[in-house]
Amino acid sequence: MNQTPDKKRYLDDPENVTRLWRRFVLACALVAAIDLLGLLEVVYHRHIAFFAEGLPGFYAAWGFIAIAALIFLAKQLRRLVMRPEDYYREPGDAD
Amino acid sequence: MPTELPPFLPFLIGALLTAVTRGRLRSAVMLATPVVGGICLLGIDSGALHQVQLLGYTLTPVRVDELSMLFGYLFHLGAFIAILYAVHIKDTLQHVVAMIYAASALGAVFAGDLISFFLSWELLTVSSVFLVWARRTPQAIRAGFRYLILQIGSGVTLLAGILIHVHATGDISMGHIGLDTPGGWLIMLALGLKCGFPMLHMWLTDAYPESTPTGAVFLCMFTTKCAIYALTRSFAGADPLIYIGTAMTFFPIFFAVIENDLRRVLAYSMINQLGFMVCGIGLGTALALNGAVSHAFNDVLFKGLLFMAMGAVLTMTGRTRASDLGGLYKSMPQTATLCIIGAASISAIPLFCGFVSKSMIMQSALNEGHMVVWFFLLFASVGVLEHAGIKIPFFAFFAHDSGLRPPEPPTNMRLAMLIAAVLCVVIGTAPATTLYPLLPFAAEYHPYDATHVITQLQLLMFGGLAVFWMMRTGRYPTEERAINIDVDWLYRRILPSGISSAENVLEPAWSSLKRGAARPLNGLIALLFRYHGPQGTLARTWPIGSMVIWVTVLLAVFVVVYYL
Amino acid sequence: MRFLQLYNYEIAIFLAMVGLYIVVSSGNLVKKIAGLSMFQISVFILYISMGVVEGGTVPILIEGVQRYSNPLPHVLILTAIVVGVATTAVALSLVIRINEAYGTAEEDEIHEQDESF
Amino acid sequence: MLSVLANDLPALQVVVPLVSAPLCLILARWPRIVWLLCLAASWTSLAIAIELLDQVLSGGTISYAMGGWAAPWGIEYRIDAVNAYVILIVTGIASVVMPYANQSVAKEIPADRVPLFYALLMLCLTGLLGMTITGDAFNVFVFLEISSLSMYGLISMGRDRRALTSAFQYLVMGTIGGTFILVGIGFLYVVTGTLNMADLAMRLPEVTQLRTLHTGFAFLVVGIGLKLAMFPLHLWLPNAYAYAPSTATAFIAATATKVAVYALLRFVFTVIGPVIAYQDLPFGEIAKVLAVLGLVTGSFVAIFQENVKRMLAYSSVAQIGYILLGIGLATVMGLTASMLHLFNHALIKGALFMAVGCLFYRTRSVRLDDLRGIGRKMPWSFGAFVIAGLSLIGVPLTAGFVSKWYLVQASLEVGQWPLAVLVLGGSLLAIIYIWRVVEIAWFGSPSTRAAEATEAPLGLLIPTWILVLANLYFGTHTGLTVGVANLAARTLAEGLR
Repeated sequence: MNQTPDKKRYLDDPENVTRLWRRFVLACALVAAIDLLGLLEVVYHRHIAFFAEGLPGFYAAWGFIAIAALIFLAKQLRRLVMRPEDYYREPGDAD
Repeated sequence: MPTELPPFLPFLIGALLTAVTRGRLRSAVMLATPVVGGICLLGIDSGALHQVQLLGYTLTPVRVDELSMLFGYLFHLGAFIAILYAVHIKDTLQHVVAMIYAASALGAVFAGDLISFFLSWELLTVSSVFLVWARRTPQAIRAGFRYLILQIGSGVTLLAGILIHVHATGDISMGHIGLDTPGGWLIMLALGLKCGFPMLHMWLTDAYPESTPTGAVFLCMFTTKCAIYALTRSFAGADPLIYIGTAMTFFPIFFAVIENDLRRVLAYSMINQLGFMVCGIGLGTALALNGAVSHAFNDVLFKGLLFMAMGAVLTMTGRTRASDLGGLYKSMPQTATLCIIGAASISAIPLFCGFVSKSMIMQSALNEGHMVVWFFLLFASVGVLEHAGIKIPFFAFFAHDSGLRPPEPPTNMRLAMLIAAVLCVVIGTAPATTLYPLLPFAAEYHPYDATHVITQLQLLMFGGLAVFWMMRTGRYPTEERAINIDVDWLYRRILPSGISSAENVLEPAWSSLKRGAARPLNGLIALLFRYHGPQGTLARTWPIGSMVIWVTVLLAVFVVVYYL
Repeated sequence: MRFLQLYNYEIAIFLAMVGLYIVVSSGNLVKKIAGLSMFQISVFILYISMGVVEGGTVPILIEGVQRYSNPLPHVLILTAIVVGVATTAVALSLVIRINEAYGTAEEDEIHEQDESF
Repeated sequence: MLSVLANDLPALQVVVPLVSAPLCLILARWPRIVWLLCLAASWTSLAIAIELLDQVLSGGTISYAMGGWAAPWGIEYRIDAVNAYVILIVTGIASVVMPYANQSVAKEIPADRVPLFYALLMLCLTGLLGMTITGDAFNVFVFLEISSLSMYGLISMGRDRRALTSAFQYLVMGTIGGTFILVGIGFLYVVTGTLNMADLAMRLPEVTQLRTLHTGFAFLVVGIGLKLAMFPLHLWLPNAYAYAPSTATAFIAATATKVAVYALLRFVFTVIGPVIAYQDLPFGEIAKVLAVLGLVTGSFVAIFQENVKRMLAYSSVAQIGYILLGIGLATVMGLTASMLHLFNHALIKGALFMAVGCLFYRTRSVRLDDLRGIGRKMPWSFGAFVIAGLSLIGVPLTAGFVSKWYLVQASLEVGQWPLAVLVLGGSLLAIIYIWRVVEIAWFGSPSTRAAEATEAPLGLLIPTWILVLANLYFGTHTGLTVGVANLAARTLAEGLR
C-alpha cells in the first residue's frame, strides 16, 4: 500500500489548518450577523412560528449548545457502556 | 405487455439469470434488471393489477397507487446504484440474494393485502441475512443468526397481528390499520422492529456493520424503508409514533459520537434518520407524510452514498475503525469528495437533498404545535451533523494520518457513488422539478426561503464550530479501540450468564425437591423427568410393560370419563 | 344371581387381565407373548359368548332343532384366531432373532446392552 | 374388458397390491422384476385411486358389494369423499416411495431378503388400502392386522439390531391396540347386531344411553389411538421409525398413522356419530387435551434428540397432535384442517424421511454428530430436507402453512385463543429442532463420515424432490387439497350441530 514518498499537502501544514479555522470562525460570525440584520428587517423578512425563534442568534446558540451538550453527555455515556474491544470476541474470530 | 408484469418479477428473473451466468454477461444482466424493471414500472397502471385466490381470500399481490409508486421508483433507483456498486465482486451468492432481496422489497411495497405483504416481509428477512453471512467471518455468522432470530420474531409478530386483525375486521387489505385493536399494535410492533424502534433497534447496529462492504449498501436501502412504507400506509397519524420517532432521533446520536466502527456509526445514524420519518408519520398531516416518504427517498441516496464510501474504504483498506483510519484523502480524493457530499446531504445543509425533506417534518412538528418534539428534533439534527456530517468524513479521510495510502476503489464503485452524489445535489437544488412531483399527498412546500436557509446555516455552522473547537481544545472524545454495549448486551451477555447462574441456583433446589417432597410420587415424577429431561435419559427406550400400563391407564380414563 | 349367570364374561375379563398383567410384569419376551395370546383369547371367548342364544345349540343344521346360536361371531372369531396365530408366529420368530442378536430374551438385559452403545 | 374392470375398481384397489405380494415371492429370483412389479402395482393403485376420487367427486358415494353379497350381510366397500381422499394419499405416497425403494433397499437390505421386503411392503399397502376402503367394521380389524403384521416385518428388517426390539415392541403394542379395536367392534355388534358401518350408524341412535356402547367406544378410541400414536400411546413409534429401513420409514410414517386417523374419524363421525361422541360423551375435550399434550411434549422431546430419524418421529407425534386438535374442535373448519394436515403431513414426513434416507445412503448413519457438515457435501439431499423442514414448520408458500393456517382459523372460530397460540408455539418449537439439524449439518465442520460423502444418486433424489416440490405446489395451489378436504369434512360432519 505504500507509494512513492508523499508530496507535502496543504492540510499537512498546521499553519494552514489554523488559517482555515480562523476563516470558518469568521464565516460563522457573518452568518450570525445576517441574523441580526434580519432582526432589523434590513435584508429579508423573518417569519417566526415559535417565540424562541425570535430571539436573536437563537439557532446559532442552539447549534453550539446542542453539540457541546451532546459531546459532554456522550463522554459520560462512555463510562457506562464502553467495553474492551474483545468483549464479545470468541476464540477463532477474525480480526 | 410490459405493464402487466408484477414489479418484483424482473428482479426474480434477474436473480435466476444471475445464478446461471458468469463474467461480463452476468454484469450486464444484473445492471439491466433494474433498468428493465424501471421501464416496466413507468408504464404501469394504477389499481389492483393482479389477484389470486388463496386460502379462501382474494389476494392482491400487485396494487399500484402513488405511495407504492414512489417507493417503487426509489427501490429501482437504489437497486441500480447498489448493483452498480457491487457488480465487480465475484460472489454468486451475494449477487443472487441481493436480487431476491430487492424483489421482495418491491413485493412488499406493491402488496395490496396483508398476506402478500407478510410473504414479502419474510422473504426480505431470509434473503437479507445472507448479505450478512456472505462476509463469512465467525462474527458475521453469529451476528447473522442474531439478526435472523429477531427478524423472524418480527415476522411471527406480524403474522399474529395480521391473524388477529383479520379475525377482528375480516379485512385483509393493506390499508389503514390504526391502533384500535391488539392486532394493530402487534403489527406496528413488527414493523417497528424492522425500522429500529428504541430497544428493538439492536439488530441494525449489530448486523449491518458485520455485513459485506457491498451487502451493507443493499441492506441500508430496503429493509427499513419497507417498514417506513408500511407504517405510512397503515399507521399514519398514530400519536405514539411521534414520540417513538423523537426517541429514535435522539438516543442513537450519543452512541454514534463514541462509536469507533464507522459503519456502526452509520447504523446509528440510520436509526436517527428513521426517527425523523417515524415522527413525520406519527404527525400524520399531508406535509408530514410527504416529508417522511421524501426523507425515506433521500435517505436511500445519502445513506447509501455514505455506506458506499465506507464500503470503499473497507474494501481498499480492510478496516473501518476510526482509530485505524485517517489521512485517506491523500490517495482517495474522489471517494473523500463524494463522501463529503453524502455527509452534507444527511446533515441537511441547504442545496443538498436532506435539507428539502427533513425541513418538511420539522415544519410539520411546528405547525402541529409539538414544541417539545420540535426542540428534540432540532437537537437531533445538530447531532446528525456531528456524527454523520463531520465524524464520518473527518476520521476516515482527514484527522491524524494513519499512513495508509490505498488507491481509489474500482471504477464501478466510484460511478455508483457519483450517481448517488449527483442525485443528492440535484434533488437538493431543484426539489420542485424532481422529488416533489412524485410525492403522494397534496401539500405545497418551499424549502428555500431566506429565513429557513439562514437559520439552518446558523444552526449547522455553529454546531460545526462547536465540534472543531472541541477538537482543537482536546475536549472531543478520543477514538478508542473499544466497543460500546447496547441493548443487544442483554441477550449476548446477560441472558447467557443468567441462564448458567440460574442453572447453578436451581439445580440444587430441583434435586432437593426430588429427594424430599416426592417420595410417594417418586415413580410418576421419575417417569415425567425421564420424559422431559435431557437427551441422555431420553435415548432410553421404554420397557414394553410401562407402555402397556399407559394403554390401560388411558382406557380407564376414557371409561371413567364416559361413565360420569 | 345375575353375577353368576354372566360367568363366561367374567372369565373373559379375568383372562384379559391376567394376560395384560403378564405382558406388564414379565421381563421375558416369550412370556410376554404368552400373555399377549391369553389376552387375545379372552376376546375370542367374549365374542363367542356374545353369540349365545338362550337354549340354542351349535349353528349346524340339525333335524328338529329350532334355536341356533348366532353363527356370525363364531365366523368372525375364526378370522381373529387366524390373526392371533399369525401374530404369535411373527412374535416368536422375532424373539428368535432377538435372541440371536443379543444372546438373551430378557427385556432388561436387552436394554442394558443397547444403552452400553 | 376394461369396462368390466371399471365396475370393479374398488375391489381392484385392494386386490392389485394383494396379488402382487405373493408374486414377489414367486419371482424372487429376479429382484429387478420384483421391483418393477411393485412399481407397476403401486402406480396402478394410484391410477385407480385418482379414478375413484374423480367418480366420487362427480357422482357421489360409491357402494361396492364384495363378492356380490348385498350390504348388511356381505362386506361392502363404500367410498365417499373422505376415504377416496385418504386412498389418494396412501397410493400417492406408495407411488413415490416405490421408485425410491430400488436403490435404497438394495443398499440397506441383504439381497436374499429383498423380495420379502417388497412382498411385505405390498401387503402393508394392501392392509392400509383395505382399512380405508371397507365399509365393514370387522373388515377394518382384519385389514388393520394385515398392515400391522407386515409393518412388524418391515421394521425388523432394519440393519441395527434395535430394529428387532423396536419391531417386537410395536408388535406387542399393535396387537393390544388391534385387540382393543376388536373388543370395541364386538361391543358395537352386541348392541346393534350388525357390522356394516352404514347400518351401525342407523341403529346406534336407538341405543345411545347404553354403557356397552360407551365402553365399546372407549376401547375403539384407545385401540385406534395406539395405532395413530396418540399421546401417551405413541411410545412405540420413535423406535419403530428410527430403526426401520429408510424406505419402510418413509412409507409407514407418511401413511400408517394417516389411515389410523381416518379409521378414528370414520368410527367417531360415521359409526358412533358426532352427537354421541361430542355431546353425550366428552370425546372432543379428551382429544383436545391429548392433542395439546402430544403437541407440546412431542416437540420438546424432538428438540433433544441426537438421532435425526427419532427426532422426526417425535415430530410426527407432535404433528398428530395438530390433526387430533382439529378433530377435537369438532367443527367443519377444524375437520378441514385435520384432513388437510393429513395430506400435507404425509407429503412433509415422506419428503423428510426420504431426504434423511438419502443422507443415510451415503453416510450410513442418522446421528446428528455423524451428519455434521453433510449439507455442503450433499446439497441436493440436504436442500430437500430443509425445504420439507420449512414446510413442517409451516412457512408460508409451503403445504405445512396451509393446514396450520386453517387450524388457527378453526381455533379462533370457536373462540379458543390459547389453542391458536399453541399451534403457533408448536411451529416455533419446530423451528428449533429443524434449525438444530440445519446448523449442525450445514455450518458444522464435516465429520469423518460426511467428509467422504458424495451426493446421493438420482434414483433417490428424484422421488425425494418430487415430494418436496409437491410440498411447494400444494402450498401455493390449495384449490385441490382444500376443496377435497372441505368436502370430506362436510361429509363427515353431516351429523354435526
